[in-house]
Amino acid sequence: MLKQIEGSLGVAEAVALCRPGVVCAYPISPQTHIVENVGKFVKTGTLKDCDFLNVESEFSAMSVAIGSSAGGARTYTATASQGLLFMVEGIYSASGLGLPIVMTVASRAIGGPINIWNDHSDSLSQRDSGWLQLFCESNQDAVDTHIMAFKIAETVGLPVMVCMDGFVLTHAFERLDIPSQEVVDKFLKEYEPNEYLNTSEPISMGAMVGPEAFTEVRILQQRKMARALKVIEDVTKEYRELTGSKSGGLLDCYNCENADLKLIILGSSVGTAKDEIDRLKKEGINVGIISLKSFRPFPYAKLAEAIGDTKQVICLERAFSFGGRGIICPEVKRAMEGKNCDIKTVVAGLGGRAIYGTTINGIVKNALDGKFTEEFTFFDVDASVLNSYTQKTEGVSFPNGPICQSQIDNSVNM
Amino acid sequence: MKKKAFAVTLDPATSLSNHTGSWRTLRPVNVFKLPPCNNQCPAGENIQQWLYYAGEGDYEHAWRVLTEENPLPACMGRVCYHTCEGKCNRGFLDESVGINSVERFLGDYALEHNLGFKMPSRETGKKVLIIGSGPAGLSAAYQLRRFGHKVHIVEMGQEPGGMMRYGIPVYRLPRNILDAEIKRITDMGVEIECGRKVENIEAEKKSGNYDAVILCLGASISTNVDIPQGDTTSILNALNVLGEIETRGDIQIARRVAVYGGGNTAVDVARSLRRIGAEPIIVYRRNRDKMPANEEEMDAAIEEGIQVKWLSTIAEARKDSLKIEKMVLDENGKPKPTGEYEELPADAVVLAIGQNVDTSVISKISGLNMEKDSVVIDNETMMTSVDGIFAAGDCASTDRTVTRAIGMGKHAARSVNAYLNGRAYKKAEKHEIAKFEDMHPWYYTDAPKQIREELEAARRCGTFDEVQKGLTEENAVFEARRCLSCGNCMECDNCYGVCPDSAIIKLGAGKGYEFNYDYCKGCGVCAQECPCGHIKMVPEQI
Amino acid sequence: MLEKIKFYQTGSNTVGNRMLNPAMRTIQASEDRPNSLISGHRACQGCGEALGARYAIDAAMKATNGQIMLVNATGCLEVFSTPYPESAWQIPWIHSLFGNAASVGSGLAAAARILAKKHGQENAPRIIAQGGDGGTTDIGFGPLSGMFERNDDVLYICYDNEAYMNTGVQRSSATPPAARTATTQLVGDAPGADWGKGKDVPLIAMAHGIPYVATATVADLRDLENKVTKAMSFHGARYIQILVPCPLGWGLNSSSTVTAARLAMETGFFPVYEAEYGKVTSVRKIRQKQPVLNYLKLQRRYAHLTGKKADPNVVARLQAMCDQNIKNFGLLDDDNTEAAPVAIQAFERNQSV
Amino acid sequence: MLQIRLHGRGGQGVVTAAEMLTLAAFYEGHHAQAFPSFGSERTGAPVVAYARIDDKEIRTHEPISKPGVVLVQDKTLLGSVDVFGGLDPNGFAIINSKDDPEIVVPELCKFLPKGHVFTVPATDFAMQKIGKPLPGAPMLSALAAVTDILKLESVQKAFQERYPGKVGDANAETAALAYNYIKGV
Repeated sequence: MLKQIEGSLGVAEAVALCRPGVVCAYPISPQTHIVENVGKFVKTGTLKDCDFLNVESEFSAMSVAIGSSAGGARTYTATASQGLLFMVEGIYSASGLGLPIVMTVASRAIGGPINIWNDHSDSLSQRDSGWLQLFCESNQDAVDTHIMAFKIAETVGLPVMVCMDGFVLTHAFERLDIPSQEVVDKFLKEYEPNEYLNTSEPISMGAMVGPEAFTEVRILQQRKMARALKVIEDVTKEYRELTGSKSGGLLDCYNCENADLKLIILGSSVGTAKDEIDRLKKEGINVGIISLKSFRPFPYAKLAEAIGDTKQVICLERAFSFGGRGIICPEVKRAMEGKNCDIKTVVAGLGGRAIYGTTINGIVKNALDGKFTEEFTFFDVDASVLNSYTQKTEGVSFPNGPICQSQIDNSVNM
Repeated sequence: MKKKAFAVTLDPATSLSNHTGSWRTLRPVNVFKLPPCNNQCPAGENIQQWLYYAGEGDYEHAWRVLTEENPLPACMGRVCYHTCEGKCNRGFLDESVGINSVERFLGDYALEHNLGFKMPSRETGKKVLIIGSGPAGLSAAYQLRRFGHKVHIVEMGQEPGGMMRYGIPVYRLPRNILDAEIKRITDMGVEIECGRKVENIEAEKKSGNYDAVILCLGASISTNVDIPQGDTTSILNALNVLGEIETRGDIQIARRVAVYGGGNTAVDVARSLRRIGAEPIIVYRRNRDKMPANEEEMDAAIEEGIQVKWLSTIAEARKDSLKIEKMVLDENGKPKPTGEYEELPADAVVLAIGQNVDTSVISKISGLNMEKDSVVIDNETMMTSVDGIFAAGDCASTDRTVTRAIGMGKHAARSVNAYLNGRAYKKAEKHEIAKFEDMHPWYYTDAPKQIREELEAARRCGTFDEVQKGLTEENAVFEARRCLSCGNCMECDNCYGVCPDSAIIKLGAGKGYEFNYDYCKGCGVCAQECPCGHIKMVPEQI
Repeated sequence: MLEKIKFYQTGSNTVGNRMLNPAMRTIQASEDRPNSLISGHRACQGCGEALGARYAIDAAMKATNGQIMLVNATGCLEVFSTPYPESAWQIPWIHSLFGNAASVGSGLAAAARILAKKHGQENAPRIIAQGGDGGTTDIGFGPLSGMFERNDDVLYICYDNEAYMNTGVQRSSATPPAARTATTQLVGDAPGADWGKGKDVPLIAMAHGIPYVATATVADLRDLENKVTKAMSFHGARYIQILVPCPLGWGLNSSSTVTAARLAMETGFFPVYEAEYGKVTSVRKIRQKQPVLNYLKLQRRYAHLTGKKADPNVVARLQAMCDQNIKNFGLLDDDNTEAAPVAIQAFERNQSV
Repeated sequence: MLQIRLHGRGGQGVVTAAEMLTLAAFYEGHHAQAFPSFGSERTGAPVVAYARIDDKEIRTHEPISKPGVVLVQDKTLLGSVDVFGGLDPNGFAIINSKDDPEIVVPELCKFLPKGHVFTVPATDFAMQKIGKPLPGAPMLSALAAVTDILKLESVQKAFQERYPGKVGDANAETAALAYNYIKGV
């Protein structure tokens, strides 16, 4: 059913349609509207047989989720940024125990300095947590992905993070197509755990495993991730057939036929980029966009296929690794191992700095003009802000425009 | 449940495959110790055992255990000086267990419910002659009968019982009780022939073709001392006085009577005389501490208004007074004369300074060794120097108490039984004694000793009614339950409960416990928390 | 008749006692006790925690006839009971983290309630979350307080052995003053743990106004079982702190576990009481009062207080601490069930001024 | 695609107005998108909200830097904030004021084609009908009157659906006042 509503409400409705047994929440912007609404559904009785817990911290939120999921209830929670980091110990525990929890991460920068606006440093910091990480490019995508996420998690036996850009999506008021309860019930059966705590068949969950079996335990976790690649595609296919939606999948290609350049983008900037790509097309510039939906598991083969024989790829990254480089780019290079393809990172949109069509336009032009001479470049830099400090303190000044790694390195050597 | 996660999820109780017993360097074992009461009892009663059943209310079972060693519990519950209580470990906690009172309760219970002894399962056809039907004789007869031997007792008195009848006053041992317990023995088929004195024991043995003889003729003659006296003063001896009171219920005697001696007999005499209206005064050479008489008895006597002249000997007896010489105790506590004299008004003197064995008959037995006035016996076999002739009781002992006599009678009987089967008798080995230090008193609940009701002193003087009453069932059970079960298991479940490894198996009521050495790590908590000191940690043989 | 005669040798101080009727015996006395924590676990010899856990959980199993699910914080109990491939638990059990047992308990309770509702069962299984003093009074304290505050239907049991034993005996906020731990060594002019530090979690629990709070020790099994049984008769958040001596950490003979716990009670060192809705309702009186020195003597962690070079003032301070407890909780006199106790640390801090 | 930027102060319902605007558009079968300028604004602080209306799916999520219409709910912002920055030279501006545009924003009147700058006493209308200074509904109806992209009824319906009962009706009436005020010009 079509509705003109806020993204957060859309997600809350999607979650409610999945009939979770337990939802726990600790407030942090920009995730608040989602859990506020789920809480409301529980209170009004729209969402039946569901326990909504207001806990005292994200650490507890994740822990409650672990308990309820281990207890055999379909479990949901949401967080962002610092909250996600406060959960981390539990996040690893949840994946280690194979608990199919679904959690929204309303992606937001990590402090300090404290910053409430959107980028991907929180979600990507959990790259190695053993969770599936699915990114959404629009609120419609978010609504559908949440519904699929429960099925994927429960099929694979691993928890899933649904990452949607904070504010940009969560607070955007848009037209959304919310599937009916009947459709969702048909798609998502009542949760039947592989194993859960119950008094008729006692088990001990969470044993201590020493060197004699730890490696094997890890291999089995990696195997679940391998299975997840297939499951994500199957579930997406089933969901699309059922609802006619275009959401989900491992990745999504736009204008990729014989494009001279391909941009790999995660999240809400994909939409902005698509519009800009269309404008560029009119200028005769042919650029493709690969919207990376599944960051974990990372679809190496699918991605290589999507890139095809394109010679130039830019990863638009909204987080990076201090002292290192990009986070997405190395993965793409792995995917393209041995193929003759130029892959680079362009960092933009950190801590809420808006990514405009013009930003995309600039990146494309610079790329095609071969202006990105290095693997790692900060694109949307305001040199004046930077210089206002470095000139005073060290007499160092940066030129306007993108700043690449060597410029940073050299500025130190002076 | 579908598929469980590998390694992270485990099945319940799988740890049982991990036998932690291999960690052990010490292993717990049960030790069975000899309770101090059992060890002390001259009759060798298994006190702890019968208290155990009494505490559970199984009085018959308790009585049966008791009478394994002692056929006269109702009597003993009254006249035994219960030195066992002096050794009771509970004494260190509050007050010793009232063993004697529970014994009397059981004895009386058995009489009320006409409990009888079982007849022997088979007759051996062997015949044993017992001279004397005092406690030793009756005990021996009873035990021999249980073995299935034929027993014939010859008693010179008119009625059976020996000193229990002619030495112990009625107010301590009502005769109906005595008669009933003797009858129970005769009901087993023991013959008692009264009013005959065996003059020639060897001849009697031959003529009656007895396979063995046990001498139980006691110490029936009062010791005499020679006191200078005017012929007018009357000097009597204790046994005659007691005997007369027993048979006639009264005795012609002056009002002011000096009882000379400090033993139990002296006290019995004094208290008896008090009851027939005399004013007895005990004259004794030493002081109260040195007095051999039982303390409780002495207290009772003083309560009844009997006076005592300590540190005094009778130098001379005049018509209506005695010349008393004061004594002092030397460093060894021996009385020494001082040469100081005083007058004590008295119309009569009763000598209660000891008893002797009547050697007139036994001295005729050829080759029978005697020492002073008692028969010499082998401590192990109780046999005299003459083959086939055994001895028990006062005639063969210097410790002349009823209980001791019963114990000796028992051993003599067992020895005779062995003798009749051509074996040499050996007394059973004694276990290590249970010491209070080995126990864990914290666990025992506080419980005051139950006191037996007594006839108030005022009323006692006019009557021979029994002074001490028995315990009610309630009190008796309570008292029995005060037993600490020293050194032996009382099934408190402590070991079973406190084992951090659940390595003790409970076998069920009355069956106790077993250590599960597969899992026992040897921590020793069970041993430390056992109230009774029944568990010991011993090094593993590695 | 016999029932009427109340005194039985050891009365109710021992585990069972053959003369008590079965109803009056502890669960540990019965041949078919649940043995929730079964043999073969890898706890040290004489482990008080292994003992306390079996005591408490068996009692809860009896009270709910088997409807118990356990959440275990990281720590000795978790490590020695479930090292792959063997579990010593006979009942549903889960371990997640060091600091989150209370929250996992809340979640599990919620799930149990919802599932029971779905499957039309009248009673959902009951949840017990448990951990050591480290996991409870320190790292897990936030989640614990949250669980209390929400009054979630979870019984939290803290097995208090007064230090981080699993990691090698480091000081926790439950470590008593002057005690040796690896992080409060017996060196310098104030050996052992500092005075006036630490927190009284039972009192903090009471301050949440939750239905039931109690302390107990492995030395008074009947008291412990009664408290667990009572705790299970309430719904909502409940807390029991059980003193479980650790032979390794305290420097006890492995056989002295129960004895040490008993002395902790009988000296007033560890007050044993229970409270409902924030108010003390009953206090376990001292049976045979003992000087604190008898307690210290058993433990090498107090070696510096019992040897020749011992500082009598420190012993005196510990004795004063015990006396203060006795006063605060009315551990000796009979009229003090209305006691409004204060954390002993307050007394210590006051002292050290 | 029509892009609208709304300026106001925290507490004046600027963000709500943007949402109501898209809701109204939604009723008329348009695709629409509204979003606030994100941040932790407090009451009284300058607030910006954005709205897009189009007839095909709106994919972009960039902030609006070149609006076709600017709504100023609080004219005290005029001095402090560059509310008309990036405004399309052929765009429209509507300011909450009872004074004439020439008095309120003389320069803008020169910059934009004649008849592209409007003022409407939205707060006055709101005070009349709602009793609170909530100029959202009248501003939207004014927009409807100016651009004809929406019907008055849609604006009214949006408020009535979102705030069923008195509040919604009051807003609807206020909206009518403003609509007619503009049309009357």
